[in-house]
Amino acid sequence: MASRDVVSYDTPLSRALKVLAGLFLALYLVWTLLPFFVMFVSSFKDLLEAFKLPAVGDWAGITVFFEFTPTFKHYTSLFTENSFGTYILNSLIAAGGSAVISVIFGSLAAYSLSRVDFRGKQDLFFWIISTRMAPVVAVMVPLYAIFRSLDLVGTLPGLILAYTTFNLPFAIWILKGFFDNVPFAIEEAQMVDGSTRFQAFRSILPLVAPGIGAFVVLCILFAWNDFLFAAIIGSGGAKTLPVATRELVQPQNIQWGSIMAAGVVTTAPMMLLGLVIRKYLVTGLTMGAVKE
Amino acid sequence: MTDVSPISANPREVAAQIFRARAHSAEVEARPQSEITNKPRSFNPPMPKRYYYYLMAPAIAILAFISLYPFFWLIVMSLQDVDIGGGEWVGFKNYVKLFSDGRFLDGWWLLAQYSVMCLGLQVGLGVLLAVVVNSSKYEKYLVTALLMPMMMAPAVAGLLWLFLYNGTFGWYHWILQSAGILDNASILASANTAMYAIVLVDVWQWTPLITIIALAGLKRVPRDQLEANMVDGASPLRNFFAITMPNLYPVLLIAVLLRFMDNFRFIDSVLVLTGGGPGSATKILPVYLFEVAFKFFKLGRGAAIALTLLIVTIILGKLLVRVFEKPQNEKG
Amino acid sequence: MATVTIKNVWKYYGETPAVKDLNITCPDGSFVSILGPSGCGKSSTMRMLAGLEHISAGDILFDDQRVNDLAPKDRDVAMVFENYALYPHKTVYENIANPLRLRKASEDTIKARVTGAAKLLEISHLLERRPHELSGGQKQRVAIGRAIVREPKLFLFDEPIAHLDAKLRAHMRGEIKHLQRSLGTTMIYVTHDQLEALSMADYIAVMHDGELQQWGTPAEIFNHPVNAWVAGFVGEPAMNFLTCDIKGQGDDVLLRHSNFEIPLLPGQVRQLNGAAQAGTARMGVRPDALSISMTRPDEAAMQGEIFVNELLGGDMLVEVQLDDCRIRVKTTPEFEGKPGENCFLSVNRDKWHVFDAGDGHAYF
Amino acid sequence: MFYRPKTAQATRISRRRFLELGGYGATMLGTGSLAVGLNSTIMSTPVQAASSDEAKWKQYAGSKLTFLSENTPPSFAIRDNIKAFYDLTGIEVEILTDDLPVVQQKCGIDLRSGKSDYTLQYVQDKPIGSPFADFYVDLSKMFGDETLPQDMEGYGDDAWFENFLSACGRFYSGEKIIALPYDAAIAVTFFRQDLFEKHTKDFEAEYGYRLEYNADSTWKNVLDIATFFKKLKEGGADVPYGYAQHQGSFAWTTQLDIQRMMFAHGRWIDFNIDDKIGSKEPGPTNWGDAQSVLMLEKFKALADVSHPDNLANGTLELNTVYQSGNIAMQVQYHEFAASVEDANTSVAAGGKTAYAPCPKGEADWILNGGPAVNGTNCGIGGIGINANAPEELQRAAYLFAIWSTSKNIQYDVLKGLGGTPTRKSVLEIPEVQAAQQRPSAMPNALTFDAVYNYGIKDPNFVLGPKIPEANEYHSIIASETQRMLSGDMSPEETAASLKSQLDDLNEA
Repeated sequence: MASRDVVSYDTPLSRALKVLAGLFLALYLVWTLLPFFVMFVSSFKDLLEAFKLPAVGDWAGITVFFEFTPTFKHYTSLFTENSFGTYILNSLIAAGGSAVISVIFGSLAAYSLSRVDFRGKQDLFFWIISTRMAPVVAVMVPLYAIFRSLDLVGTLPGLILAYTTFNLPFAIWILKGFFDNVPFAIEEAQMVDGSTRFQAFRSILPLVAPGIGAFVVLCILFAWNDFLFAAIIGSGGAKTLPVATRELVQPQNIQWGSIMAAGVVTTAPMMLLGLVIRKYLVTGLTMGAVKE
Repeated sequence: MTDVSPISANPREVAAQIFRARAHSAEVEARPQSEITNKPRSFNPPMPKRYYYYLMAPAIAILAFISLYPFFWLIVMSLQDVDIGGGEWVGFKNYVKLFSDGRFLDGWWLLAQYSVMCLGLQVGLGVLLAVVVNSSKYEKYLVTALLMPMMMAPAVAGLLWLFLYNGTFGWYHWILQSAGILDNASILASANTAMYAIVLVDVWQWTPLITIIALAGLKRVPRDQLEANMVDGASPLRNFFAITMPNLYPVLLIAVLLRFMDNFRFIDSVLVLTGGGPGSATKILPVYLFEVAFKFFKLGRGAAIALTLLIVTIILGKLLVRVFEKPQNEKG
Repeated sequence: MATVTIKNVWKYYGETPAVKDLNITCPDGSFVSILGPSGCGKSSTMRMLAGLEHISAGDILFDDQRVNDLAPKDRDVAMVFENYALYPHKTVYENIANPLRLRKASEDTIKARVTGAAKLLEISHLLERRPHELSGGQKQRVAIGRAIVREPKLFLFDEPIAHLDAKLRAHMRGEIKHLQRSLGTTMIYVTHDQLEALSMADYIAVMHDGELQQWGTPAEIFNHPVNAWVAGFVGEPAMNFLTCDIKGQGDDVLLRHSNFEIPLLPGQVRQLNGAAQAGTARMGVRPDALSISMTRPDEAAMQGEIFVNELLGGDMLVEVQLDDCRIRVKTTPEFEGKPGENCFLSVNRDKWHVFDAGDGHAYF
Repeated sequence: MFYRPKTAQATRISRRRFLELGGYGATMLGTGSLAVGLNSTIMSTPVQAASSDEAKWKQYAGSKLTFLSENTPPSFAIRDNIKAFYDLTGIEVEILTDDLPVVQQKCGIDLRSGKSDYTLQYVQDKPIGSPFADFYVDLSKMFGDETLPQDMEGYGDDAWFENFLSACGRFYSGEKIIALPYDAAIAVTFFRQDLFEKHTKDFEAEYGYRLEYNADSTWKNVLDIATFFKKLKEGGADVPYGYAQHQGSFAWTTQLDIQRMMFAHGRWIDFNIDDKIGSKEPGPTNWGDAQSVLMLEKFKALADVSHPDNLANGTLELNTVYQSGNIAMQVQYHEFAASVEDANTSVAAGGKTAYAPCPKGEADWILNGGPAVNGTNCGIGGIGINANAPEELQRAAYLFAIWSTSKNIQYDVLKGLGGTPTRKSVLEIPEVQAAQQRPSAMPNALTFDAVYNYGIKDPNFVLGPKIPEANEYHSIIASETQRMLSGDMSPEETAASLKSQLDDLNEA
């Protein structure tokens, strides 16, 4: 038995460091959360209210930020004047579709890669992962040309396939690590007990199911937040939320209220999802290199 | 990384429970631990190999279609003066021209600057933050709060910061001005500061990634090493640099490589914030590539630029994979 | 070198006490072993001595200095960890040199000390290697090297040889003991292995459930355990316990079991001091204080049935079914009884013990 | 979905798309049915020259067209009115609107890959017209086609305001017309007359003339005004900056910003080509000559006294700065008047703003000879037809093109969300005449004097180089100019760098 932390003794230095650490943490939290706060509050402000700023250096004037009459009109206009309903649906279908496809095919491939050895496996594996790491713009140039000739540009299936370029390798890579951690002996034991190969495979599914579920969510997150593919491949028929938000920058007026409202609409669902799969985030975001 | 961590341990533990529940486990448990591996023993595979290949095939086919095929297209295009419909062969002209193209070389130079600045700040802040958070009672809540920026679409983050940086009504602009850091012009309005502006947004959004990676690393710093060093006579600060940091290096290296590649991959926020300007102060290579390919429609030249970008990424990727695999080799 | 005094020390983890009102004084230069099963508070005690845990209540003194609030680096102790805790990114040389470097010793001193320690531990040829290239025994020597290179006031060894294989463990026992003797530094050695404690220590502190059970020399602990728990924990194979009635019969006091009735020796009657007259008690006897034969040697002998024979090299352990309990007896390999056969046991009454049936304290 | 009328000639339905996907193994996606096709459908009922007008309008009833446009007021207004077109023709038109860079991207991709997802396209003169001119239908062949309805006013240069037809319709040859003027944004000067009046005494004391702005004001006056305001502001007075440029990230408005000043001084242009028609081989550029260096110097001087966010503000952001009262004067596209005059979004509304032509050249700054003019440029958005589309589809699209540019529709658009008439006749409507005075029901009309009586007329009107490499040209000009403004390069270096890069670009 031992305490949670390595022991520390009170010295003037450690006290000073503690104060500094608290200060740093507070400042960092302000810097990291303030944008969200501004976004949220501004989405309820009329244009001229959003333009109000105190004089430079007038720190007390910061209360101006709260001087406004809340209006919900930016949110309603997203759905009446713009078709954010459709864009949300597009985002959902594109992100969800690619996530499901990636995880289904990805888990089959990952399972096989985890259970069988063959020559060139490492190279195959590296190819898979490098697909995921390729710069989006670099991939876009030829992909666009190809999708173009297949009439996939501007369609949801096109966008789903485009998202699969980064979600599928991600799923294979990370799920392989996942299957690697399930002892093969479980399946062997099952087979010794008399089950078929497939039944044996099914027996380990409960072990990996939570992880697979989490990576579906992660794939959705990556796809949902994408902008470049959506702007180029999805342009036209498959406009997603980030693109629609960007397009609120209108020539006549930059509709900051609506942009902030759209930002809230785009970001809030992902934050909730992020909380749900919080445990798997580190693993997912580091490509499985770091586990929490 | 080398230790069996909770996530990876999870299936194992569940598996172990299943074992215990099974009566016939004697045979399995009799085997030394090292033999209970994840791989089938090479003799007598329980399923013909070809079935595994069948399972792999769809994923590999999709990947080939959306990655390999485009890659060859890219090479072909880079040797052509190309329209979308087709083009004429020009050999290596596209490549030769690149090296007299100041914007291309600047693009690399700016990309390097951008990446180094982003990473320097992210690693510094991220590790510091991880240490502070790690010793806090409220770690769980803090981490949740810190994760928020990462959940935001980079394009939306770009717009949000555009709003905050705005010289007329942006609150960050006001704060910077009031604090005397910025004189008059908005941070985006000067070629000298625009780079910092896009770096700051990247730092805002991705420092938490380094933090959670470092946090995971901190949890795995062997406690007895820290304590041994304390007994040996180290002060807490000394202990941090002598034991904690060396133990963090491998995870941090992974974090750095990942972020490096992401800086190559994602330009959403830069496109939204500056589009490469003012002048070409923030025209990092991927932004220039985007311009060449989708504004000037010089797909051939674009393909050539894309290939150079890909090659560097692949080299970085190789490095990353090597880091991934290293701990296992050195284990024990 | 120092006398270590632990005075009324308590350690709490949250609401749970891990060490309860501990009092120990380790004489200067002695080799003290803290013995107990896992969770008994022995490691917490050691960590408090090292300064790796805060002390919840009470005082720890090195000589006359109260060290409660001193950081480990200021206590001048050296510690060997169960998992060795070597620095994987440093060479063996640097590992051993670490405490000296942290104390800003000169390069010459460091070199002299490290090579000296390495020579003593016979690891001179390993100095340029890194920990992951070493075997378990070698790592362990490096860990010890790191401890002895500095001549501290106090050595703290936390189960240092628990992870070695049996043969190496036996070898290291001797080496560590020799080392301590030659350095003459006070050493506190934590272990759960009673054999280590008995074979190495000058004094043993037996702990159980956070409380000190007994303090004494190995012989005292082995021959005169203060309670049934210590008696059961110390000694291998473990002591046999039988619940008996105590019955006075004239001047004699008999220990009565369904299988036998044996009178206590006169001195023992006195030690019993009437406390447990006409009650129940637990009789304890080590397997080597019993003798077994196939024929009844005398009236007092117990009669049982051989359950199983275990040959332990030079000895044989026979497990005998005695009514509803089993008793183990140590005998020679020449013993010819077979499982299922009847046999007789007689007890060396000089070496038996009687414990209180309630709190388990020893009458003798 | 499965019913296919007999009159259907060519269909590009989602089923074919679906099969193609299937052929490539993509059917496994199982979502093929979700494909949101940008399909155009054509159905025709043949007509004769002698048929009634109604029959001619109705000949493609049941067809479906797609129009990709910039997200400007006319497109929104027409979208609101689209039922009128359906009632007239029976053709369904889907209007997609996007940011101009996105429109440009999508058009380029559609045209150059031989597709016709967007039958009708917004042909913004330089960004879209110049690079893609060859991919649009020559409309002049349809003018006078008796099997098509025709606009009563015709399509000659006389029907439109001066220069409009050339700007958006003629590329590299005087014969072909590839687009009809649909929308226009013309640069005029917006200024805060309230502030000018307030500070005129101080200004006069320092500069010796009144703080006024009119058609004869020169770029030197603008520099004086900007300097004056900046000084006041730095002295702590509660005044806005005097001026600001369009040097943000929209490359071609950045180019237009400097072009106005260049052209004002001796009608300087980048290449020795016909400015109205352009050239595929423009030859060596004029950048690097003494005039261009002087202009860059002046441009930099102006930037130095302008609003400090010069390099972050594109056209849109600049207008926000003006709306929020942070600058006293801007050269801006006239269509922004509507937002400036809206009291809900602007502090410069309600008569505080006055409109005048772009600044004139300063005689002393002309080195090359030539006149001083009110150099004015514009973006003329034409409506053009994708030549990749089948002929019948082109003809159906033509119906929409002439309808959407007709007098009545333009008037409706002007009344609705604001916009810019391109037909002269619209301006003659009494309501439009009346709207040019305050209080105005159509705020954009307040600018019409500056627009139609000065800006678009020769010799003030400048179009800028129509060259195939227009987009890269804009990008180069923008980034080099901005580098100069940031102090990275001197005007001489900038001019030289532009010269070498542009000549390299055009292989001249």
